[in-house]
Amino acid sequence: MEEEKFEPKITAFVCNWCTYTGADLAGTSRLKQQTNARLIRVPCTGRIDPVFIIKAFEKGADGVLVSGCHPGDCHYNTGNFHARRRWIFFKQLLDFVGIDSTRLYFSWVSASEGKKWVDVVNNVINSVRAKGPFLGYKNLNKETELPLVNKN
Amino acid sequence: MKNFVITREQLANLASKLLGENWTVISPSQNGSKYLKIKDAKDLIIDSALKPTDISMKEHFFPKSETLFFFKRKKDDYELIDAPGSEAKTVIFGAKPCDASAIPVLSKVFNWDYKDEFFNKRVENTVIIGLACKFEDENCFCTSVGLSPLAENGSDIFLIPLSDDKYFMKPITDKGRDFIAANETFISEADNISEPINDFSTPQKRFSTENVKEWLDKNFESKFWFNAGETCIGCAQCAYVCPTCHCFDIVDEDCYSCGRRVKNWDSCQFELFTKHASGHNPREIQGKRYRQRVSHKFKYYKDRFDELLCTGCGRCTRGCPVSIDIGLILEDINSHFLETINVNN
Amino acid sequence: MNFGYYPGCSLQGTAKEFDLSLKEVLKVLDVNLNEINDWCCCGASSAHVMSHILSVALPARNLLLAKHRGMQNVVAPCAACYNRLKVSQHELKFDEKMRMKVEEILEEKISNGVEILNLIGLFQKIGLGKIKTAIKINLKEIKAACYYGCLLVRPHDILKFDDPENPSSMEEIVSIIGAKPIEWNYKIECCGASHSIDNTEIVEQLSKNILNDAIKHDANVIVVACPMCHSNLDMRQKNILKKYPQQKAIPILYLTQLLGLSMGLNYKDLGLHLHYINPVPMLEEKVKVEEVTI
Amino acid sequence: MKQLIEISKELLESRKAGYIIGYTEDKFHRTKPFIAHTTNDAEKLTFNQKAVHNLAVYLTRLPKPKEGKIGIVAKGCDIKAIIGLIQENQIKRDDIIIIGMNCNGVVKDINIDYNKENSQMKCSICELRTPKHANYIVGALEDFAKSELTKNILAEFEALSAEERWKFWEKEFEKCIKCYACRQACPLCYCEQCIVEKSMPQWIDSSPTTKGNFAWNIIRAFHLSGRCIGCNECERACPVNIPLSLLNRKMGMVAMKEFNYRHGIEPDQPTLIGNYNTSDKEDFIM
Amino acid sequence: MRIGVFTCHCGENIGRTVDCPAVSKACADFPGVVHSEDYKYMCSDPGQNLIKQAIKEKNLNAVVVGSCSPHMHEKTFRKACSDAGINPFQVEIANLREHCSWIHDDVPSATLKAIDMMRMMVEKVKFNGPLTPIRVPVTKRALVIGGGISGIQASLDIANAGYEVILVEKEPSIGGHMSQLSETFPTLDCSQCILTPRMVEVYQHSKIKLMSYSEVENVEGFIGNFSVTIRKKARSVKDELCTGCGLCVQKCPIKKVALSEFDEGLATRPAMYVPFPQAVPNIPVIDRTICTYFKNGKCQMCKKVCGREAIDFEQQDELVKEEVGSIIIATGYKLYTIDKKPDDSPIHGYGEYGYGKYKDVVSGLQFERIASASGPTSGEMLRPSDKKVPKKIVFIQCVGSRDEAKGFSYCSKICCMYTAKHAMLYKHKVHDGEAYVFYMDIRAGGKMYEEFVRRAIEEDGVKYIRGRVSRIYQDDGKIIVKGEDTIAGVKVEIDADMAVLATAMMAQTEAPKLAQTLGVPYDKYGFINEVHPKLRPVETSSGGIFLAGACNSPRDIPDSVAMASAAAAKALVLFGSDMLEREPVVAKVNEATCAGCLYCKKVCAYNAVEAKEIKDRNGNLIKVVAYVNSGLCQGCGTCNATCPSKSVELLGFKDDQIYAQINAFAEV
Repeated sequence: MEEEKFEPKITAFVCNWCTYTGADLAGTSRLKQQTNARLIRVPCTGRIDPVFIIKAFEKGADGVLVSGCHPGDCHYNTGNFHARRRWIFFKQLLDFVGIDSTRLYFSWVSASEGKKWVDVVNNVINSVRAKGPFLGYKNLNKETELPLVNKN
Repeated sequence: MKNFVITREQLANLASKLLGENWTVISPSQNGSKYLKIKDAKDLIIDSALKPTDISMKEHFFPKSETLFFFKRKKDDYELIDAPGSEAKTVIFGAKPCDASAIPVLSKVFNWDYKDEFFNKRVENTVIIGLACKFEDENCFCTSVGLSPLAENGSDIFLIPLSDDKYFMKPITDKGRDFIAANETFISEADNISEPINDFSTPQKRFSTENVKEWLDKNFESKFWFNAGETCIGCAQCAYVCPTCHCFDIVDEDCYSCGRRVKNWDSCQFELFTKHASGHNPREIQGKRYRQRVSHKFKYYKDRFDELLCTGCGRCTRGCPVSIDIGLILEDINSHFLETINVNN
Repeated sequence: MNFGYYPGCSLQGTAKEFDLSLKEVLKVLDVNLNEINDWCCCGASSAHVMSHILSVALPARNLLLAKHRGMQNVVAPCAACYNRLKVSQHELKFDEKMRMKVEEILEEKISNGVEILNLIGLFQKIGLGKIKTAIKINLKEIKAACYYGCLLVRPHDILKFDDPENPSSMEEIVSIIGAKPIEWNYKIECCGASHSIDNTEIVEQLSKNILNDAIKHDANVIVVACPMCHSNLDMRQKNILKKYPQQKAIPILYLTQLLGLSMGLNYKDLGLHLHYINPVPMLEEKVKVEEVTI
Repeated sequence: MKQLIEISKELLESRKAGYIIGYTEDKFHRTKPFIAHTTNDAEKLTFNQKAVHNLAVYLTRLPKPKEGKIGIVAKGCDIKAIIGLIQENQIKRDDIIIIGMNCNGVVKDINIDYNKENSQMKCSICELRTPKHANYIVGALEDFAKSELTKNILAEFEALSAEERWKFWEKEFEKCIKCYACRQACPLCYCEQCIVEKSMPQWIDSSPTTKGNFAWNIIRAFHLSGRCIGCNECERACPVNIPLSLLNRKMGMVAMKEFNYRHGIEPDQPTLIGNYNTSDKEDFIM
Repeated sequence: MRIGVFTCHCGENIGRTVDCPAVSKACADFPGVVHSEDYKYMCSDPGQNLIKQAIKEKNLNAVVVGSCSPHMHEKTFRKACSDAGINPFQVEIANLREHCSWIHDDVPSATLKAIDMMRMMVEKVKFNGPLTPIRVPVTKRALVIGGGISGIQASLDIANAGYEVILVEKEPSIGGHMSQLSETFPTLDCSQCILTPRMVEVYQHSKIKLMSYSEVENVEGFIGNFSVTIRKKARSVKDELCTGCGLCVQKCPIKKVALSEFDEGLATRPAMYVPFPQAVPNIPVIDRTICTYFKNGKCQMCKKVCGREAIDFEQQDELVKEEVGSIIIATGYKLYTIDKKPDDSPIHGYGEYGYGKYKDVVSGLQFERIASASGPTSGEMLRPSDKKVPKKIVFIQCVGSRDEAKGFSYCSKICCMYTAKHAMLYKHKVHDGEAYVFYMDIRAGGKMYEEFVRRAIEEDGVKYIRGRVSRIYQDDGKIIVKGEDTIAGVKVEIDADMAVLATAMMAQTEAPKLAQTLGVPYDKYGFINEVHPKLRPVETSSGGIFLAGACNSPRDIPDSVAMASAAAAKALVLFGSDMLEREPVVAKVNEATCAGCLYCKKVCAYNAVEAKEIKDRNGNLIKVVAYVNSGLCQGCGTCNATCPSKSVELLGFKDDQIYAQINAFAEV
């Protein structure tokens, strides 16, 4: 089977009030971006549990992006502050077990930062593409995967 | 019936030959953690004084996790796909009597109402070369459960050291005999030599399994269990390192387009093990769970299969984070039994 | 008690009496000063107008020397030195680039941490209570106008010492030793400071206003904690008196000298004879040499 | 141990304590956890350098006594766990009686007597040898052979490349058999339903495959972030010897470096997770 | 599960870059999908009808629409579906327009992405489950905290709409700062004259329960259902008996001890006093700290003279409980205290201005009293020290405002105007007097404001000097003001007779405490925060609690009144319906698995999580678990993510819903 160009899969967890709306703005202002990212909308970054991120990697995401309101702008006052504290631990934990930090990204994107959103998304996609597929986790899957012969 | 002798060197050669014929060759690991697949004959460990490995040998017949089958998701239903079973010819060198003897015990349950082909296939494909045991510590009690450092049960071939690098080689099963026949170039006959059994100290019996069983028959509700299990923190390491514990859990791991059904080790020591969906739990306290473990080994299994579900290897005690000693528990039960006798007379 | 000591040029020259009186007073309070050996100019005189980098590097060097001597704090009695040291320390702390430059010059890594004290700060550290116990002479007749000038309290963002517009720390000390600090309006007005040499006209005008306001609020002495202020109010007062015959004279004392007096030290040791405006007549009139019990 | 026994007897006698969680020694001189219900039981209580088990684990696992409070024998590590549990309102300080033990270090391998080699690193850096917050303090402080902190294992490990670290953990986690001994031995793992036991959705595969083991061990370390009190029991309990303390120590360092926080020091100290500071660092956020 | 999938072309908007028919075809093959179609405008009536029709024919129980952002039409489609009999929360939107067609050009890849997005939503919707909106009853009574002009206005508006109001004022009388003012800019009409009628109206209004000399002690509950505890401070006078004849006040012998709060300390008041003649209610209070009876049990003069035996020395503070549906905060401001240090910084306010040291340096409010006809000088322009007419007067603006070093960085907004007014009032009374104003900038935005300032300068000849004042000191009876004229670039020294400091407005000292009791956020100055500075300026982040006036930020009277009416309107909107309907996107605790660590409680920004004890039949405690008050929960889900055992879940964004989405993308 012939080598086809690697296109990374990016799962993005975004808060409803800032980043999701910011992405809407990017849309209404027709700001072009690459197609690799899929957004999962949650009310607040406070809702984003690290298990989401682990699961996304397990299921084959090559990169994960987490984005919400700037500190102080949280629609729920403090959700993103609690989230940020969680991430401080989680980021360094993943780094410690060798999931290199170029697989997981965090950003603050407000409802008015359509442009920033586009830049963030494109940057993430580009750097993950440059990194290549997340073999580390994909190999773990081999144990439990349907043997290739039986696939499709 | 012929006897044989084999040297350490010959064993190594044999191993490397088998590796050459891509057999799976297994031997206790350097660090004593488990029985390991070896890639190179020099990793072969034949040492009768070896302390039992942290984890028993059972994982090579009953793995900690085993895919039963895969399924693919169709629009309205699922398509099932068999999991590839292991066909590899396997030989285990230097199996402890307390490990080898567990296999026939397990076979009983795995061939009871339902025949576990995964297990049977592995047993079928494996030649177990047992090795007489010269190790003993306060946790061992093989003699109390009807075994001994020279117990041959479960082994296809049994080795008894003659000197540091020479072993008396005794075929036990046909499979063993065939194996020897197939590899006779590595083995020398030795009818003149007789079995060197006398220089083996056998640990003294610590309790009578009959007494224990009799007491168990009567004392299901005894408050003894409350105390016995009180400090147990319900971690299942005892069950997981045990050569005979065989509880497993079957779960489906689904993904969007395909998934698998998988069989994983489980243990009666977990609270969740008997917890009902309603939230009710018939074994709500650790004491009852501990009772289950002991009873299963020394009563239920006996009742059903006329076998003890314990080989006295002592692993559960060695590894217990809170140092619960099953040997001592059984001694207690034994003495309780004797008390009751005296009371009655 | 031990303190690092950075005298600076003035205290070796025009302000000798400042140095004298300080040491005398501290002797009584048994506090000793370890002078930074091989200290150099702090850059207050001209460096800071000639070369910025130099004006930061010079203090940095002195502070490093202090650190090497294991000093936690350095006393800079001269307000100008105090100011310069502080400002330099501040810049090095917050200006990454500058710090790297200076480190290059000094060929050494700079780490902040030496606390810089001015005269008043020093006494506050020693503890007003302790000073109180050393009082021998009653100064209740002395009506002192405490004059701060500019360098002691500004810029506030950097010095963080007292209220730049309405300081009061000197008054506290003065009243502790039993003298009466007066309410007046020129305690932080400009004395002309660095124009002392190049434009005496201005200095005399400004200083005159200060002197007069003090006199108007019937002070009989002006207390200062800065050589610059002192020279302008004391040395320049001579000409002022010449120019304006009706002008009354008023002696200018260093805070340390006033303290010295209250501790019963003799005039010579305190260098009172080194002033242009001789304070002795006033003192002989006002200071009753009687034991006080506090 | 006279004093310990005296106190315990008194507490049980007067029913001030319903039972006392402590240590005893069996006929093979193994020190093991022991629950004293009667004054006779109390006679069996003991404490020594093999009393390594963290007894706080029983506070959330044993049924409450019919009458009286729970008495517990506690060295520094146990105290930290107890305070941690109070901070997370699993227990109330008033419901327990703490018999604090002056601690002279504990063993690493319980089957060998204490010596320099068989000592735990946590003991050489312990700052709680005399327990705080205890109702009684028992025993004397003596010098003991500390294991030298010659090398900083953490730093050494972090010096490795991401790939090397990944390989390392892949190898370690591959061993995991999901017996959950780490969880059960942990005084701060008190959830009624562990996240790995939650299906619908099954966030963490229950199968002991390397993938599932990664998820399990990472999330466990995360759930203990800013909570682990560093007693090291998880590592000791692990039958396949996974260096779990490495993960927990790392998270401990983060808590210390970023927030200058240690769990289980003061009962009324606000917990790390569950609170926030507007100035928490965010240099990693775009 | 019987799911219907609908792909919208949005005219060309989606169709141009996403091959909608292809998407629709792909969706048809998703497990669980029994109907899939595409249409030009799903949001149009025919489009909606397609959905309703499909629901009926294929009896769907869940719907996914691929269209524009859910922020646009989620409500539309939910409505359509519930009309057709599906629970509205069984509907999910895939954002094919903003998040796909509009941001991509390449049709094939955009189409693939669109299919992914649809699959993710199809998977999610399988776990949605029906939700029913939360309905909570509304108590149609309002609590207004603060009896200044804002509080008065809000109370009257709500009361006039026919709903009960409880107006709580901590001082003995309502009226607030406005009652202290002499005349008001830009119209120069007498403050008292326009305020007093309002105060009386409040007093007489059948729907308003006025509680003066009282403070809010505690607040529980949530929007529509607050229960408030109010402390009625002991007046020592039975208000139901008192007629306000004032005899006791006249007879009180302790006349000269206490400075009058109302007159800003420029006059004294007796121990038994009414703050000012027009006070409402006109019922006196005994200042127990100075009353001789309370000090040494003597006197009782007031008791003797009171014909109605209204005096009650034994009276105690009394706690009153009130149930209300809405709360309006109108606690106003206080003046920045010039002579005191604002915090523990070494800087002491504006010591150099000699306020408090020189009698003739006064604050803005003090000048109001001097200028006021009801003031200590009965409106005569006399300076405090020697009661002489000041011939030269200096006004200094921005004392504490726009000054980070000594005060606050914000602008107090009203000072420019009232200083101009002061200068004018002065000139109108002292025709030959000179008035100087030191200012930084003149900020006179507002109807007739700039004109007003010009008038002061041009018609009344007030001299404006652009610059700061460095120091003020007294010199034989004169107030010497030293400053700088930055325009002329010269030092100025004015030997004035009097100086007036336009001191900053700052938040009430108790404001933060109150904010905490109410659970609403406040800024670093203690001003209470609005939810959104532009679009929701009178709402707090806590539902049902609104803001009016200077408690939110410095404001003048017209702004405060407008804001008060706005807040009242918000409250009335709430009272418009008997039941309050809220989206059921709230957290729910699984009590079976909850271990009661209450980390969820710690992270909840709305105090919606509380500890709940679970007991057995015999009342023995089994365990403590978390409990979510769905009335308070705003649905952020932070608790869900924080819970280690996932024992609390956010409905609408449950773990299994998100898991399904993750699954549906990455793994295929």
